[in-house]
Amino acid sequence: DTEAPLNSVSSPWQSSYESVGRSATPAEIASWDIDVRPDFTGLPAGSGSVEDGESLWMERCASCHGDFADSNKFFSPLVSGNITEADIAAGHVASLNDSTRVRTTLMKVATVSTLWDYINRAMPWNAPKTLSSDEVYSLVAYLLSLAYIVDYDFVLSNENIAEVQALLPNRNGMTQEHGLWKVDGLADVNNTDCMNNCEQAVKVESFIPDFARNAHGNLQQQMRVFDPFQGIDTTQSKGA
Amino acid sequence: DTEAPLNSVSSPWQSSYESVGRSATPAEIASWDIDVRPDFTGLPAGSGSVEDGESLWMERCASCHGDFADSNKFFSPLVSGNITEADIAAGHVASLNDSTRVRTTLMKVATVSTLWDYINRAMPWNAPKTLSSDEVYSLVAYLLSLAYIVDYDFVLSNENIAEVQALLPNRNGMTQEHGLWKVDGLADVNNTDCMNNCEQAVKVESFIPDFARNAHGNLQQQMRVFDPFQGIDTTQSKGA
Amino acid sequence: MLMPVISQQARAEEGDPDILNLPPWSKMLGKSVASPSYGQPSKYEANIQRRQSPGLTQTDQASVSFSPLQGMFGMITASGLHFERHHQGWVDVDPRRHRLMINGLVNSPKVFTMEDLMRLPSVSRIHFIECGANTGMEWGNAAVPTVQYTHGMLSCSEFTGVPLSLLLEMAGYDKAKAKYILAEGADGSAMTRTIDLERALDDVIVAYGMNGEMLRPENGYPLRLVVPGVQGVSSVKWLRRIEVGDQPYATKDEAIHYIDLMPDGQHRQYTSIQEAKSVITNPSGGQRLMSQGFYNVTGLAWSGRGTVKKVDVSFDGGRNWYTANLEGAVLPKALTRFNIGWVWDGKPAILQSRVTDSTGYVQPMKRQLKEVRGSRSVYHNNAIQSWRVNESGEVENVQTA
Amino acid sequence: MLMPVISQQARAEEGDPDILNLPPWSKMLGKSVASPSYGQPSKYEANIQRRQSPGLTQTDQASVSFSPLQGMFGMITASGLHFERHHQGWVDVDPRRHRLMINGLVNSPKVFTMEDLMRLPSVSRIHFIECGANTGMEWGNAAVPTVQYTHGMLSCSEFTGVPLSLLLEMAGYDKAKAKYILAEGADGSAMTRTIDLERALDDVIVAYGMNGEMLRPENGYPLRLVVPGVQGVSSVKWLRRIEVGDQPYATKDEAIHYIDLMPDGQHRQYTSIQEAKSVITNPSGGQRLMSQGFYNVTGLAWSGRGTVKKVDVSFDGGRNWYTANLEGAVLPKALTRFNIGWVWDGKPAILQSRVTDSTGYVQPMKRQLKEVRGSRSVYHNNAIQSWRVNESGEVENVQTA
Ligand code: HEC
Ligand code: HEC
Ligand SMILES: [Ca+2]
Ligand SMILES: [Ca+2]
Ligand SMILES: [Ca+2]
Ligand SMILES: [Ca+2]
Ligand SMILES: [Ca+2]
Ligand SMILES: [Ca+2]
Ligand SMILES: [Co+2]
Ligand SMILES: [Co+2]
Repeated sequence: DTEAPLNSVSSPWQSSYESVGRSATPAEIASWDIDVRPDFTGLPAGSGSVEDGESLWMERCASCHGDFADSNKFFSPLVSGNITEADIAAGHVASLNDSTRVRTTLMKVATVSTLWDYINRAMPWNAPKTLSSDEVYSLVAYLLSLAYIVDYDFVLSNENIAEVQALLPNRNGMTQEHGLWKVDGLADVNNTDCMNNCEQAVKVESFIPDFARNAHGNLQQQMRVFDPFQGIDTTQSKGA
Repeated sequence: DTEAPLNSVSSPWQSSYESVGRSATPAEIASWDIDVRPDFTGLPAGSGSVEDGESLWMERCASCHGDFADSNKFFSPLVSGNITEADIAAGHVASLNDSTRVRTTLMKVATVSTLWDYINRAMPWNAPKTLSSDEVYSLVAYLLSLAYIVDYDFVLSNENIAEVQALLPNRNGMTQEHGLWKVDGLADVNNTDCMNNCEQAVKVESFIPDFARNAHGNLQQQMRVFDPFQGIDTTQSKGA
Repeated sequence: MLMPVISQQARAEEGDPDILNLPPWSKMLGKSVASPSYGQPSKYEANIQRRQSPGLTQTDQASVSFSPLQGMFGMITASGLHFERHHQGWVDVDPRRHRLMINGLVNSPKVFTMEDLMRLPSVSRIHFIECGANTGMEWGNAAVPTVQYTHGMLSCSEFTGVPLSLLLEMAGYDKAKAKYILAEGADGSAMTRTIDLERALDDVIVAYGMNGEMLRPENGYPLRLVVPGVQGVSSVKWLRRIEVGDQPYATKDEAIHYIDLMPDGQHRQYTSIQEAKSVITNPSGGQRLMSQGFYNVTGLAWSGRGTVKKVDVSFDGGRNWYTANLEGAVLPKALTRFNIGWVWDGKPAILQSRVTDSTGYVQPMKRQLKEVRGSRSVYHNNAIQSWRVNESGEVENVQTA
Repeated sequence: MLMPVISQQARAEEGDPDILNLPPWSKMLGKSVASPSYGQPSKYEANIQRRQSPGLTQTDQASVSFSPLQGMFGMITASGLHFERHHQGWVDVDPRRHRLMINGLVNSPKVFTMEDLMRLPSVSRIHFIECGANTGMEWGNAAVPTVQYTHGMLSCSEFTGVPLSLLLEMAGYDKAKAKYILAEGADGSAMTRTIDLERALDDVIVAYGMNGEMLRPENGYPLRLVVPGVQGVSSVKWLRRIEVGDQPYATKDEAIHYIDLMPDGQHRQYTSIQEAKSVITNPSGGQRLMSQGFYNVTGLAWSGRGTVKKVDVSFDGGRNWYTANLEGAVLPKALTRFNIGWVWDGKPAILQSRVTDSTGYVQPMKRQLKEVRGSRSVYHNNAIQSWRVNESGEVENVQTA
């Protein structure tokens, strides 16, 4: 859209850069090409049981995510019981509509590949990329079992993972019908640039709660020491 | 020329800034308005002898500039004997044309106010703005005497400084006839943007001398550690 | 009671002691050049730094540090104040060991060293980076006290690097099949994001330079993607790999996060563009106007779809609007600084800014945004920000109905 | 012998060990956000810093530190790498005690605190600052080894501040009599320079902001003048006073220095404009091309009289020229980054760049400059720079006949 990244130039050497860099070897690609797509492209063959997943989880994951993946000490809960059989049938988690409920990973995720891919690339958080493929299968299986998507005796593998995808509670929960992906997509919210007498009654409906006044520390120490707008000493109460 | 510093805007408050800041008091202006112009506007009344200047010089200036202001330990010499009586008569220092001679302050300066103003505002270097007006008069007088512009028994004052100006050896040595002051001034050097077969014989006439290769330190340590253009190890001799 | 401003204190009869008595720095020899050889801000600027929002994240490595917009100027972000968002901490990559791989639907998969990349044709352009979650804490209510926390996941830098289009051409991407690319980082999180091929071929930069020097470690040293106009997470840091594909990848940060919960319970996925947005940075929450009279009201505006066309400012909560000055060069997908004069009469006031971009899009009011998207989104809150000035001159973060 | 490039070393049969064995940063948890809270460059960038030129000056406080142009990108100078030129050292001014006075031919002499100045309408613009003595060591012969020392008294920043014209209006300058202003610093040297009133009313900024934060102490914190297009010494640092007058002031740094000795023995005084100039920053002196093949040749161009219109590059010492790309926004009195592709065939080559500005002025060859101005000037050397690449790939600073 904006400006062409390269201008037209007069140098005869301009496009002679093909020799820079080199071909990647198959072993190199194998070492780095770890992504797993929703259609399971990239998924290595292998398998892992819920049972193995459980013991691995206790060893390598539970300290941060809790024994049942329901802790929010390090991160919001991965699983927490807000998923119903009706959700699994519909492919849409109804409790996402309930603003009083915490939204867990398993409530939101629409593609099981996402879990496999992410655990494989990034977990455990303090030692990423140390799990074998089979270990990743077993951990995904364990998480699925905690959310009652599979039974305790389930063994997840590259062969049956597509069947599990078909059970994922929020598998129909995503839409890509919006104008925010493509540069020329259509905006969904509109305003006008009215200049005069635009709002009839201006009413403040939300203030920062008093307890939050000093919750980010003394704001006076977060502003320049000289300034037409000096920082408020929030260790003092309002208007003091 | 370029862009107006302020756009036209629609705010009714745009130019209501007159109240910002405040008037300076006479005492404040007196404290800071220290500049002395070539026409001696700004020069305080007072006087100082060469003799007083000499002892003050020894005390406060000689350590850096040398007893006769001819040292270049801290700075190029202020005075060094390249000024002739003919120069004083002509108002133009001929030896400035001699590229083998060092160009001293007193050879170049065209306005005696410049010396007064500068010593008053900035010297001694490590304790600026500690001299009285009379002390500045005496120091200027001493420098003038070192360059044989005034005699040893001279007393410089606001009353006779204009006469000294008329003796300044390089008083006619400046020209303002050039295009580099005004934005729309005319350039004095021209080139063309010839694109092909422009130079017939390309000859290198000046290389960095070999002794200067490592004179700025090892250049390898002044370039990025990874780069298509790596730094040369100049502790090694050329081409090694 | 209003605290007196310094210029009033200084109005002694004879004059200001700081003028009448020369300050020490006017009477001394100062410090040497190149000390320090890499310069630092004045010690009097120590309050202006990046900060976390307590309680926002449970860890310090999967967290955010916000830029102190209330203390910044112009459109360029000093690199030392560039906001941070990491998912698994920032890493100190050895540039001599760093590689970029291009694989997938390409004729010839490629590997580049940093030297290789720096040999290639490069571009330099100024762009903003805004986290998709910027202002996310404010979807429901006014929640955080200053513009640092409401809008500080925002920065703008001059980036230098190789156009991604060039690298894709060199690898010979499959012009018939290719539809998407995946960008992947070399840090622990191996951050991955899907990018539309059309966008990848447009103005995306594989960048190593930022504001005249190499990227800072927290910002992806020695290599990051810069995807102009799009939520910051796509501008993958410590970039190690680009894969060309024919389907989106639905990785964790585009399938579990950076999705927008709509009122009907569906999540919008692949919401990417940072739509036009603006905010007044001075005065702003946590500041106090020290006296009545004239002030320069200043702020930032930007649009992920193009350039800023106009910024209007209101002082009465959106009833009446005045068009502000736009400073300097107004560049595509870059921050634009605006300024407008205002006289505070000591009465309560509500300050707002509203940008119109080159597509004609006008920054929405919060209620307009909520009407369409509800209130449980986290990302893409580009609503008009309100700052309320009360009688004592204190400025507070508020939301109007 | 050419040293092998890293990418060739890495061509093992199976692959590069740095790809086959994951680096530590891919397998660990990284560091926290806001540590440090004010960011710093990578430890691998330690070679890129400001340096003095040994022997150029007798003291460290009346001296210069040069910007490492050979390691920089784009047009913005990272503030930590901004060149320095002090005459009496840099000082750490307490901004709460700093004042600006306007006096002389004005209706109402004025005093402003920093708070006052920051209340006023402000502008933000990107401009270069070049010392009048930049490249001065090269008037006679090739003298210094790298572009840091030949051209490093040069920087470009986004400045924010009050238009000087506004302050002059507020003080009510005498429209009939006023012809010049004097700008004065608050440091020991109380640096003073005369500026033409016409220019002072044009685009001069009384600046406090630089690249998004306050000025750095070495660059005049908290206040400096920015006189775009003019030798840097006019952009008085630690600015404390502006006097309006009807005659030039002939202060030390415009009557004893910053004057140009012409062949006839006269000195040109008040030579102020930095005329159009350009330099290739990579490759440049002290670097070595590690192998034959394609390179991005890059550099900077600027003009004190307006904008860069075109930059031509020669690889054969000025016989044939090719027009380079100009990057990003091309702004008035700002640096402009140029790039051009080149294939080195292993033979000796002489690289040059030549800028044409918006007035049609073409950067001169050294001999053209000398024909008019002789060889004993110090200031305003804007001649075409030559870098010679020899068979071993070493690049040297040379001057052609
Ligand atoms: C040392 C703490 C720690 C350990 C151990 C750990 N995790 Fe995590 N985990 C985290 C944090 C923190 C995040 C969030 C990272 C982010 O913000 O991107 C996370 C995120 C996740 C997520 C993504 C959740 C979402 O909604 O984005 C999954 C799935 C996960 N962890 C699974 C595991 C598994 C499986 C293990 C063991 C193999 C494990 N974790 C070990 C701390 C930990
Ligand atoms: C501690 C060292 C030191 C002392 C003491 C000192 N000077 Fe200087 N002087 C310098 C330096 C260094 C410069 C150059 C400053 C610059 O580069 O702007 C200088 C510059 C000058 C100049 C300007 C010369 C020119 O050509 O620009 C004059 C005149 C001068 N000094 C006079 C004096 C007098 C009179 C005194 C005593 C009252 C004095 N100096 C004491 C170090 C000193
Ligand atoms: Ca893949
Ligand atoms: Ca005066
Ligand atoms: Ca996240
Ligand atoms: Ca403008
Ligand atoms: Ca000097
Ligand atoms: Ca361009
Ligand atoms: Co983010
Ligand atoms: Co200078």
